[in-house]
Amino acid sequence: MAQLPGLLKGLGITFGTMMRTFKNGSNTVQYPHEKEAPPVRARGVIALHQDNCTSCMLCSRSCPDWCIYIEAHKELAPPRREGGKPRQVNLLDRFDIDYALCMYCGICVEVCPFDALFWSPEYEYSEPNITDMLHDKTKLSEWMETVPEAPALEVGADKKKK
Amino acid sequence: MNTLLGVVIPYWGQSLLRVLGGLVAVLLPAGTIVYVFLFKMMSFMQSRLGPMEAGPYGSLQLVAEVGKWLQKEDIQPTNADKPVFKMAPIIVLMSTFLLVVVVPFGPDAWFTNLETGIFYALAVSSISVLGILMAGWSSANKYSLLGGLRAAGQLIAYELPMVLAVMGVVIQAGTMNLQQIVVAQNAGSIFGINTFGNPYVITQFVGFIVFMIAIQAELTQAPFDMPIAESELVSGYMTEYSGFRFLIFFIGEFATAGVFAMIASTLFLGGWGVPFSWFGWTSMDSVSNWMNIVGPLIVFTKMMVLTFFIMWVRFTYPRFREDQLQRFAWKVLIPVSLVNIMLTAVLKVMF
Amino acid sequence: MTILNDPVSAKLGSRQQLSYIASQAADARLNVELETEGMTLNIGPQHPATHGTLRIIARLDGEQVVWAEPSCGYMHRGYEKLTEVRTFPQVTSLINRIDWLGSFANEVPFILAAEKLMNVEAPPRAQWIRTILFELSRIANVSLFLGDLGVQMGAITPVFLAFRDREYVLNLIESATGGRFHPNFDRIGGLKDDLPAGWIDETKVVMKKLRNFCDEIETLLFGNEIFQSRTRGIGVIPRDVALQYGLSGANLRASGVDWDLRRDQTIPLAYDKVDFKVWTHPDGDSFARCWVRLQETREATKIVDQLLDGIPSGPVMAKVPKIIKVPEGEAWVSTENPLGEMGYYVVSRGDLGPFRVKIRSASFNNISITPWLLRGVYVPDIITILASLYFILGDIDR
Amino acid sequence: MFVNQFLILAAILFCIGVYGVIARKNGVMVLMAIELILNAVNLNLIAFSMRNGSVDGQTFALFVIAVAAAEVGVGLSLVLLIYRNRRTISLDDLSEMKG
Amino acid sequence: MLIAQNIGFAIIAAIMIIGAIRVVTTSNVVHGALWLVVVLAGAAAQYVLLAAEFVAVTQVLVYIGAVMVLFLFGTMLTRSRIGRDSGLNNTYWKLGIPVALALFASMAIALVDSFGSEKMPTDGAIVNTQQISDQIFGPYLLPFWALSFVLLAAVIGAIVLARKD
Repeated sequence: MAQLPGLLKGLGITFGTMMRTFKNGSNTVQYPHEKEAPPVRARGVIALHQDNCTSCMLCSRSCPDWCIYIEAHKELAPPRREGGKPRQVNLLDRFDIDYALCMYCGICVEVCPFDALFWSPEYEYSEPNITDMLHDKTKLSEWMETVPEAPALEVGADKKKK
Repeated sequence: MNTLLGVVIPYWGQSLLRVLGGLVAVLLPAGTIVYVFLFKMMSFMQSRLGPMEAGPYGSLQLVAEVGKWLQKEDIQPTNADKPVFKMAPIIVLMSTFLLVVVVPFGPDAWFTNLETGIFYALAVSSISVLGILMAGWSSANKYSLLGGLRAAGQLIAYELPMVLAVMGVVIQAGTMNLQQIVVAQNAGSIFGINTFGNPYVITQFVGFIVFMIAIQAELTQAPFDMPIAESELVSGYMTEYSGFRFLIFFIGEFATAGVFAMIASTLFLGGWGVPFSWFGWTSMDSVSNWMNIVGPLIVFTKMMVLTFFIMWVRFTYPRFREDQLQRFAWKVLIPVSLVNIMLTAVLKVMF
Repeated sequence: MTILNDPVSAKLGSRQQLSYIASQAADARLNVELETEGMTLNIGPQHPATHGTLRIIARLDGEQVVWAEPSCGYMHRGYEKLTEVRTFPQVTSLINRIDWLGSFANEVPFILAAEKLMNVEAPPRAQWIRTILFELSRIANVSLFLGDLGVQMGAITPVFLAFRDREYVLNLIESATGGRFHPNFDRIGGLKDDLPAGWIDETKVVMKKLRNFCDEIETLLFGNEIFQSRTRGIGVIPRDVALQYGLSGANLRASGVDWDLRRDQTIPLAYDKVDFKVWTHPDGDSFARCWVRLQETREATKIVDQLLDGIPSGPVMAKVPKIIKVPEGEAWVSTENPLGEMGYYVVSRGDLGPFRVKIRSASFNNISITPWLLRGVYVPDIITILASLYFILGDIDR
Repeated sequence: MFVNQFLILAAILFCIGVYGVIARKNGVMVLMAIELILNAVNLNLIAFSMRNGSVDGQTFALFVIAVAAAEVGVGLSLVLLIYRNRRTISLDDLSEMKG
Repeated sequence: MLIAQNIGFAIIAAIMIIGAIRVVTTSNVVHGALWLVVVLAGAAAQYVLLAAEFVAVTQVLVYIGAVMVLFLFGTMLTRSRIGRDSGLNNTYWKLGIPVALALFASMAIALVDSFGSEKMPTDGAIVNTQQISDQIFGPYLLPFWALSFVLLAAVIGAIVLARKD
């Protein structure tokens, strides 16, 4: 084998790959028909858990390219306990993420102090029109269904988190 | 070719058959090569599947591609020399059509049976150089001009080893007529063993290798694809072409590959014939009529085998540099084929 | 003197004027020595050989280059300026995009510089994982180079093999960090998260595949006589020239300079815990550069394997305040990135973000040698030399 | 087919070639006109070969083709040399007898 | 069949004459070369009409495949521009017309006078390639050798002339 000229060995490599593809199938998937599952941590789309959001604007401010738009107003809500004072809550009017601008850095998810934002590995939401890439709060809430459980950690990891 | 399978065909019918046959003989190999090798084999060698959507296993992809190219705008650069620019692809494709004319497909299935068949083939194959030079010059693009000049230098340089490689076959067969070369191979014998006839790939192995290398270069396939090197010259002389004219270049490239492979199979692998001893034939006249139907299939099969090697090499190797290519032609291929001719001539005289 | 009084050159700015004068001088030399008319060929800004928008102005005589100059800046995104209006966590997400193929490796020196300013050190487990991801991004980067090398020379298959096996590495990076290309995983004081379960075993399998890929590429490309004839003796950079032009990384080591920041400096990464060989090659030609990179990819898989075996347990994040304010000061940290030495000079005024960041990226310095290197070569060799120098456009035009 | 139809065609080509040699200044164009003349001669040779039923005409035509190829090779290299030295291939500018 | 041949001759001859005139009148060198290709191809076709198959193929191989490619190569190397090129003609180019016409008139008179309406033999022996080779390697061996030396000298001369040093 070592004496063979490199030209012939190279031909062997391509032929071998061809035979392997014949036998074991290709390394690619035929996308619309079969799909590869992205890893659990994959940053596909940001899901919004509306109830947790206090419209504190931290995410909006920490976004490196300012693609999160939040508008809210204050309202009095019935007290939690019987006879308590009515609570003042922030009600979200608008929570938009412009995915045409988003660069999927994940800083917003990380800074959110109330666990209102989550990553979902969903990736099939491209639109022919760039203005449709602006997801409003109902659409962002719909993504919540696709948010997976956080994966178990590798051996030796520090268990306590946050 | 007045009668085909016992049916008398009038002159106009013969002409029509010839034109249709020529179209089939050029376009069918081109389409098959593109689908089987360019789409599928290349993909498998790169561990992917290639086109799968259009038709079963992507078999109609070719139709889609042709449709796409036909729809595209036919862009002509402002500074281009328009008539020359338009003529160039046609001349390249014309060379292919002129080339297929001499390939025999069966005892009676041929377009013309020229006495100087292989000489004619070598002559018309050089016409495509003109088309390429025209394309390179008229595009008003430096990359195109460089590509055209490279192509011309390369094609001229590799025509010589090709001619010299063919010479060995011509000496051994004693004729330039392709039909007779086929008969000589299938009716012949090697050292008295006539089970396999005498395909010249065995006795002219050096010539066969030189011829295959030379047609690889004539077709500007890797590792000799400097004229259209996409990473250097951005497809060279084809840079400015789009739409239908690019399609013609594209068809020309693969059709020429097929036709050259047919010629190579005729010269070295016995062409349309099977060894005559299998069926007890002795000469051209005793060949059965059904070879006219089976013959084209045999040529086609041999053509596919040879194009497989051409494409396999194309998908595997990186390309030479221009001066290395010239050095390879002049210092390796031409001396080797000259020695081959000398040996063949000496052996021919001895035996 | 006629050149300096040329009316055309007078209208141009000083920098263009210089290159105009140089090109005129080249013309004059060309006409005197070779007695033929030259031709200016612009390779790029849109050209497959420059993998991005780099423009190489080459004056040719026939197919021989008489004078060549890279003209960069077509993709300049102003990262140094952008960092001045971002906070430290935001900066990491930006500098991912400098060398987009080995993006995790971009974050490390910046974070290390910030940590140096803050006097924080990441816990050992974080350092090990950082090193593993660093080497993984090196593999992801260089394996693409190995495939792309073939494409630049006309072989179309290696690049698909490279993409096939690089995919495994990218999947690993994605499953650990969440981002395939732009991990944004490094934080001041450690890492964003720990590795997911099963990652180590998976990585070991992938490293085996990658070594197999290296063998394949070695047979398919490096053993190929055509490839060798295209690269051996082409674009030779002698040792002293390489040092003078400030080359770094594999380009420098291929010229015989045994210099690797992974080994030669003490930074809080786990390189001192593993045993690896720094590959050098005495030739300094294109083949040497490619060969050194191939060996480095192999070596990187071995480094990853060793690190995976000895990964310590513990937290991945040191104790740092939630809102990071980096104290006043200046720090310079550079690491051995896939492309060469990449360093950040961070100046902080005690704000949320840096006051000034100077980025020393490897490619920008590496292509500075092209005018010297390309003189006298043939047009096809420009391509092989550029491919073997290996630059990423984002790394040149930051 | 008359014999004359070929001969007169050859004569027309010959005369066009002569006109080209006289009228053209560009060296390459003059070479092309000479090619026209040579082809006219070849056509005559072949026509006579057929008329006389002998092979000699064709043999000579082959010789002429070979010589023409040699002539073009030398002629074009001359033109290239002149172009390289003088930046022009106009034959009128070459009247001076020193290099 | 003879009618077909005559029609073929007429068409090809017309194309050849137009092509030849364009060669000497066009204002672009590359166009001139391409028109010359048309004339040469027409000549090859005429050879086929005259039953000289081998010469026709040689014409295509040598002239179109080699000589014209050389011409185009040379003109492209001397950077001929796309578009009209001034200064291709001499100042006294008009002188060529009467000269050519006079030459043609004298030749035509001589030809008509000597051959009149003589016809080509229709049953003449078809010359095959073997006969040509027998001629070349038989009685014409010495000219063939001389020609080989001419070609060799031309090759060496061309190389000597084109070399830079």
